[in-house]
Amino acid sequence: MIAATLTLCGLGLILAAGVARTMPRIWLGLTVWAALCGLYAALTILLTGEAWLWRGGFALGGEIPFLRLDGISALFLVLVCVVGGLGAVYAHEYWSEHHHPRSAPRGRCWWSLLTLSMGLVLTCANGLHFLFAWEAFALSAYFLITLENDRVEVRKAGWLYLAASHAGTMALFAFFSAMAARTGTWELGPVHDQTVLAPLFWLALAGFGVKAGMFPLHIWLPSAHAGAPSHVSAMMSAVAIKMGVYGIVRFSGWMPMPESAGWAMLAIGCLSALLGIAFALAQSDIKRLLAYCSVENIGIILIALGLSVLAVQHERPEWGKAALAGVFLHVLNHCLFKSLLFFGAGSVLHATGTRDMSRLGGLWRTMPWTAALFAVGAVAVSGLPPLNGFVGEWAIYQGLLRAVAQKEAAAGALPAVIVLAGSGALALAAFAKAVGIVFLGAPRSKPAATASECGWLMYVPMLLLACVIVAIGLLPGLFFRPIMGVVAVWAPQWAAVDPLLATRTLGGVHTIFACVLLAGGFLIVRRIRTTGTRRNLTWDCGYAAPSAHMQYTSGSFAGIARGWFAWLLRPEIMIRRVRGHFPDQAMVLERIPETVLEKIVTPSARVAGFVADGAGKLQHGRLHLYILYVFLGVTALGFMILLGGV
Amino acid sequence: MNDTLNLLIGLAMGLNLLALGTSRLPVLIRTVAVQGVLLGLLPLVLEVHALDWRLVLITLATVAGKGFLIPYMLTRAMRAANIARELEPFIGYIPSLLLGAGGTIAAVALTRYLPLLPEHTGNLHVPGAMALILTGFILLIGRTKAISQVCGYLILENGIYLAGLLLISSTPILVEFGILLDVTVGVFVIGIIVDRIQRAFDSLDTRKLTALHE
Amino acid sequence: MNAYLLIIIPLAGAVLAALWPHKGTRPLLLPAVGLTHTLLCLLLLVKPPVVDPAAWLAFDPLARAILPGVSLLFLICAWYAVGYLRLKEQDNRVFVPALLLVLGLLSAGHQARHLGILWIATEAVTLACVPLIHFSGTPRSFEATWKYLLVGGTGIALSLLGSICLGYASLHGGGSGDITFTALLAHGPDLSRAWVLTAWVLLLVGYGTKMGLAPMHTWKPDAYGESPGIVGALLAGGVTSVAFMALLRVKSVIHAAGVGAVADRTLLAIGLFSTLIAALFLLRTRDFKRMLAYSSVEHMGILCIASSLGAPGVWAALFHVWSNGLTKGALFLSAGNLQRAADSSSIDEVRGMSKVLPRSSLLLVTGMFAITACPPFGPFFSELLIVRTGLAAGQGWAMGLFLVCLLLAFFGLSRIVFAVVDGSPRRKKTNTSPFRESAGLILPPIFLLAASLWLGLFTPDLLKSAWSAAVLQLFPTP
Amino acid sequence: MPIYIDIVLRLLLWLLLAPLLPGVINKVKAWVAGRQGPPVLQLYFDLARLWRKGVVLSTLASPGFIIAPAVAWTAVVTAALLLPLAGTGAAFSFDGDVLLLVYLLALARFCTAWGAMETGSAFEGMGAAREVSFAVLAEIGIITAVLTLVVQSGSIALSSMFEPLSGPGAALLAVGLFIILLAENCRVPFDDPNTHLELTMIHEVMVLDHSGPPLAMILHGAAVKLMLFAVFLAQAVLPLSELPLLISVAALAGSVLLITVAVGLVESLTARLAFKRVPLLLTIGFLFCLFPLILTWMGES
Repeated sequence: MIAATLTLCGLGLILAAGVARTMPRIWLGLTVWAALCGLYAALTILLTGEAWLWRGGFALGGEIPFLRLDGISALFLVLVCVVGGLGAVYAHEYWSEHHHPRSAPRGRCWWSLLTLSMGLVLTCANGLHFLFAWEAFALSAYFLITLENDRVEVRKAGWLYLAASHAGTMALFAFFSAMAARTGTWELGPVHDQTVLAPLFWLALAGFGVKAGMFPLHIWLPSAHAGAPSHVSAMMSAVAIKMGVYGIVRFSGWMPMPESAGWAMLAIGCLSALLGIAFALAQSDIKRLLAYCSVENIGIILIALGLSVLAVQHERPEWGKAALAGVFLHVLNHCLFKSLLFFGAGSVLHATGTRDMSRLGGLWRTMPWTAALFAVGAVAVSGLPPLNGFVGEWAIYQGLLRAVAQKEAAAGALPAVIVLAGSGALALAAFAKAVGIVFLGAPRSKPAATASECGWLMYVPMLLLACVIVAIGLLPGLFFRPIMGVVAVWAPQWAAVDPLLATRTLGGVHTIFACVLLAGGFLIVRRIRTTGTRRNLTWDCGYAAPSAHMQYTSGSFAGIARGWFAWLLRPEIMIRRVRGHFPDQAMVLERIPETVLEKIVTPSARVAGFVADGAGKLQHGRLHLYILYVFLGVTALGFMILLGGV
Repeated sequence: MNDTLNLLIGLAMGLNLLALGTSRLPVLIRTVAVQGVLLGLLPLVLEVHALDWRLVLITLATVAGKGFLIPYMLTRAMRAANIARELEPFIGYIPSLLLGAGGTIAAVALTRYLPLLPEHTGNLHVPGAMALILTGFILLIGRTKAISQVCGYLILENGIYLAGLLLISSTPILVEFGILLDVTVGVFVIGIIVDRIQRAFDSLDTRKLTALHE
Repeated sequence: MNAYLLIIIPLAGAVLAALWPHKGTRPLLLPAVGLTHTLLCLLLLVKPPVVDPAAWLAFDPLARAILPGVSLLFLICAWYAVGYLRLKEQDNRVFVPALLLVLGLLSAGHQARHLGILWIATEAVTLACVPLIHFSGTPRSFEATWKYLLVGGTGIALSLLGSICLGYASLHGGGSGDITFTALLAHGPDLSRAWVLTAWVLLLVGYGTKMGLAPMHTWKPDAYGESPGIVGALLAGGVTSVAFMALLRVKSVIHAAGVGAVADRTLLAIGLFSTLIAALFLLRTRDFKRMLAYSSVEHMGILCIASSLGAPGVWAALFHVWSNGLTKGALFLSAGNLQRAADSSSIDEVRGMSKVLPRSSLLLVTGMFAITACPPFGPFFSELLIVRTGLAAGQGWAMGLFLVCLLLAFFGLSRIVFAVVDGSPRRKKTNTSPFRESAGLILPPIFLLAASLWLGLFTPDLLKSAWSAAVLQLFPTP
Repeated sequence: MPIYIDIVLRLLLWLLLAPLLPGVINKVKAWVAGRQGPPVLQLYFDLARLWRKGVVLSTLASPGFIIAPAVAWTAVVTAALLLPLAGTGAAFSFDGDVLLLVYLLALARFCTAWGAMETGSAFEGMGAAREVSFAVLAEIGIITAVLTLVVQSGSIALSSMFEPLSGPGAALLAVGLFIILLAENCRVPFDDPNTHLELTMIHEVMVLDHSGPPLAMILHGAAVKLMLFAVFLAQAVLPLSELPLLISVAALAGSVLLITVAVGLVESLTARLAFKRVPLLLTIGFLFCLFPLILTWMGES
């Protein structure tokens, strides 16, 4: 049954890729159909809890194909299918033939391939084929990011992504070949007994970490996610970086861990969470803000995963399981609200043509659907009850707090809790800013004033996502059961222990809260009906003529917190002050550089460039020196042999 | 121990110094030619007790090729380009000489590490070959006129030929001929290209040939 | 006998081509001869002949492991050449015979089992390539040829000296001076170590010059950059493979002489050095044909690294010879198309080719990904196998450096290729006639890429067995 | 006693008692200033009047402008219900409910900020920015206090978490929490509830444009929040859970009253802090919560 649905899914995607260029409608149908098939298969696995294995009868690249779909991969497959399907629907209007005659066909084709390759990454249980799928995934993502490759910044972002991703792939080359060299087979599976493999985990962490966008390795992420078309950004941010997480989760579950792995992941997680959200808060480009927020969420996931690894070392299922459940739930949650948010940002971009928040504002009037749905996403991503974001973080917090309560892994857990709290509050600030600046208040520019709501093809996907978000928030118990199944796949030795997460009570409280909310809302609205309302200018302490330019901008909103992180963000601000009695226009331009990239990576790349220049000088075109090189070659080798001692 | 042999090789090595020292291309070419003839005669001296037709053949071929054919071509090219002197070489004449001398000494010193067969012990084969090869390299590296470089290449070949004489008794004639043929053709081709370059750039100064670089 | 046929047929073809009266139809001889040659090769590949150990020229396992690939490459290049020469107004009375000559001498070089013959063939190939390189007849091409000739000549001279030293070493063990590899292998242990090592250094440098190992690679970018695409493909895929084959044969003797460890160390060193240098050059160069040359240097380095890893490494190296040859061929041919359409090969002048020549650009991009070890093309498998072998052999650091070099090379290659392909095309000069992507210029590279793909995904057992046999010939006692 | 009656009773308790606290504070301030001051029940009258009044909406405001206060109010009240009252325990209690409490308060903050951004007024945007930024430090402080309690009690449910620390730890924690209380409830020295017009306002400036019932909800919610913090502080430092039920409740009430008076005193004796200093004081509060955490950790293990 599973085999059948998965085959259907694969075939559907391949066909879709085939017809993508010419028949958009059929492509849409096929992609959605494939997504549904994949979703069905994944959900079956998640609910029944048993894995699906398949071995091919033929060799591909000298290896027998071996597919495995177990709880973990099924969970991630859910993400792929959800965003793969909804994104296709969204793109059908957002990146339509009419607006992008050149790139739309390509886009559809690569979309199907990307979805397919990610599905393969999740199912391949043979190192060689895993690398196939991994590269296919990386490349199709590249071509999606560079759909608008006539724009220079898009090309730059794309190349940066490609370079970073290839660096990661090289680490994976080393990782998988070392595994194969040590274990003698390309096939992947639990290898806990071979402790000699433990150091290899660092390679995996580096290789997958680049894709996951964990902090020092995230340099490619903001520009790529911001530059790509929004449905692609959604796919990248909600699903693609999760492939990196998948890799880390997968192999941390299968391999013997180095002693310090857990601590390292905790540390990296804290770093990513705090600094990621700090960057996000400072951005004034809404899509860059969302991109950096992904770095933060990856950090949260890593914190929890690191704690679970520690739990394995301490043999403490009661907090390990809580944290691990948090990992998987947060993976799912982040996928949901981040794709929702990127879709929302996309329709804003679609309607106003700008991503710069300080040119937006007051969009709720013209785009009520987008505004409301984006708000839901914002509340969820800030981890506020009663939505799914809180449920996930709640589980992670529980893992941490229990560790603290048992006075274990303190060095990791205590700072992690504080970092989580801080980043949570910063996330709230960031998204209060995003919603407030973009959708509330008065329009700051003409396009913002004259924007128009996106069509149903664009907001229905958002609506569906929002529904799931609310559902997880109100009925966490329902979703925790399968999640626990996934946890059991990662740590079978813990299957017996019940972490006693009070999810049902939490769900109950959430529901009561929601009911009271509805009641209260209803009450006050009726009350106001009776008392009556008057509309008037914003009072604004009596200022007579408030104008849109007097509003707080994204820069000023983030000012305080940005000041705290100035050591890292290094904002570049250009001010033209007001002068004279009848001053001409004043202005403030500010730019938040990607510090790691511009202050660390680029300079070191420049150094490499110098070295390359030096090397290039050797190719000066003067023949007699070329012959000298030959002579030197002889002497050098001769010395090598003489010194080699024979 | 074979005195005539060593005498000839010694002469060849002396010619090296002349080749390194001179700035006049005709002299250089003639030096190379003489050196070629000297080395060409070696087989006769070497295998004097077992003189047979194949040795004569090789000798004739070598002498003809190295002594007359190639020098003639080079002279023609030189005339066509009407240059007679190697001006501002990359490595000056005195340094070249010193290098050459030092190289020769080093060569003699180094050969002690290479075990020789009884029949070659005491002969100047290996040191001579090394010295010639070094000289060839010095000319190739140190001169800027195409013709001088070709001469350097020829001296290099001479050195290899000298080394090859170690095997003359054991390697089959066919191989010898093949090798000879290749070398000759190779130099022919070089000659042709020199000619073409002379036409394309109407000069034989290789410093002009630096259009291709990074 | 067949072994000789492989050599004679092309040579006869060359003579015929030289005498052929009509310019327009002369190129057709290329695919004709190439096809016969390839068929013969395949026949021998399927039914390996019994080899007389004393033979000087024979289709022995080693030749069987590589020659068919070279022949295939030649066939496809010949196919491309027909379409290519049709567009050219220059006379091809020299070009076509020279190509066939190269094929014949390549076959000779691959099959040579005698030190002297091997040298003669290699030198002859070098000379036969000269007219190919200055085919376009521009001053730049003459400069390239001059450098190719002198650097290559010096290298080849050194390899002759090396051969002599090896021969002399064989005389020590009471050898009769028989310098067929069989004989040398036979009394390997008696060879005089000092002479053997001297020989190894000289041969490594000499044949390394032909392969284009750094620092003897200097002729490569000039020659590849100035010569037509086909010639580049043949040099990179065929001529280098002869030199590599020579190194392998010699190396087996060195192993037999008991100093294999030293040889491996030097090979690994020079291989890593070449890969590193090539990667650095790739970061800098601004010309997409010179880029291919440096990429070729890099892959020669990879071959050396691989063959320094013992028997399994050599197996991987043979695999890589095939995958690299085919993929590089595709790159050269598509790059040739772009170059002729834009009549320049510098990324300062060539932009947005995806809008001018969509197919060739697509091929170039695909080929770029293929050559930088992106699955599922051939190089991915061979290089992954090399890394795995290296790690299994405990060369962790070397492999790390190797991967870093691959990464740098990828940066360089992708930078240049995307600069050429993306963006908006420059105004073309009016006088040049618009260049059409005819099937004859597009299908051959597609075919090569397909071959590389097929080689990677479904490596035929026939080839695997051929490579294993070759490894067995090189290392009789594993 | 069935659960829903329990819930209703607690709800009434919180809703009815909360508005007393601001009254008390004002009274204290009046006494210290030697004035007679408004009656203690003043807030009740205000709320009643506001509830009857009509609403003036900014032309820019969306329906969210009215919904947000409702959400905020609900969040605060729900949070209050999670908090145990001395011996009587809490309405609902489960592992990790403390996090729900903290995040419900965060939700309330989000809504207030939302309401502020609705009006497009420079003042209110400023207030929102400051509120959400300073809340970062406050929230870190709160979570640290919670960690201290967790370490102390070994439990992560509010109902069993309040096992006060001994001597110095308790004192430090008390100071820390008190500072955070002042900050979170926008009292002097962080903020001045008496004026709305100064550029240094944080919380009060966010509600400039609210009127009528929504404003009533905001004021009442603020009162509940104040009481919530007071109760939390009291239970965190005083060993109430050991005492018998009635006494403990009485003690709790007494201590809450005491805290309120203390707030009043601080308010009348100190001036408002220079705006730049606010983060500094908050950090000090955080440190005051951090030391007891370290103390307990060292002491216990």
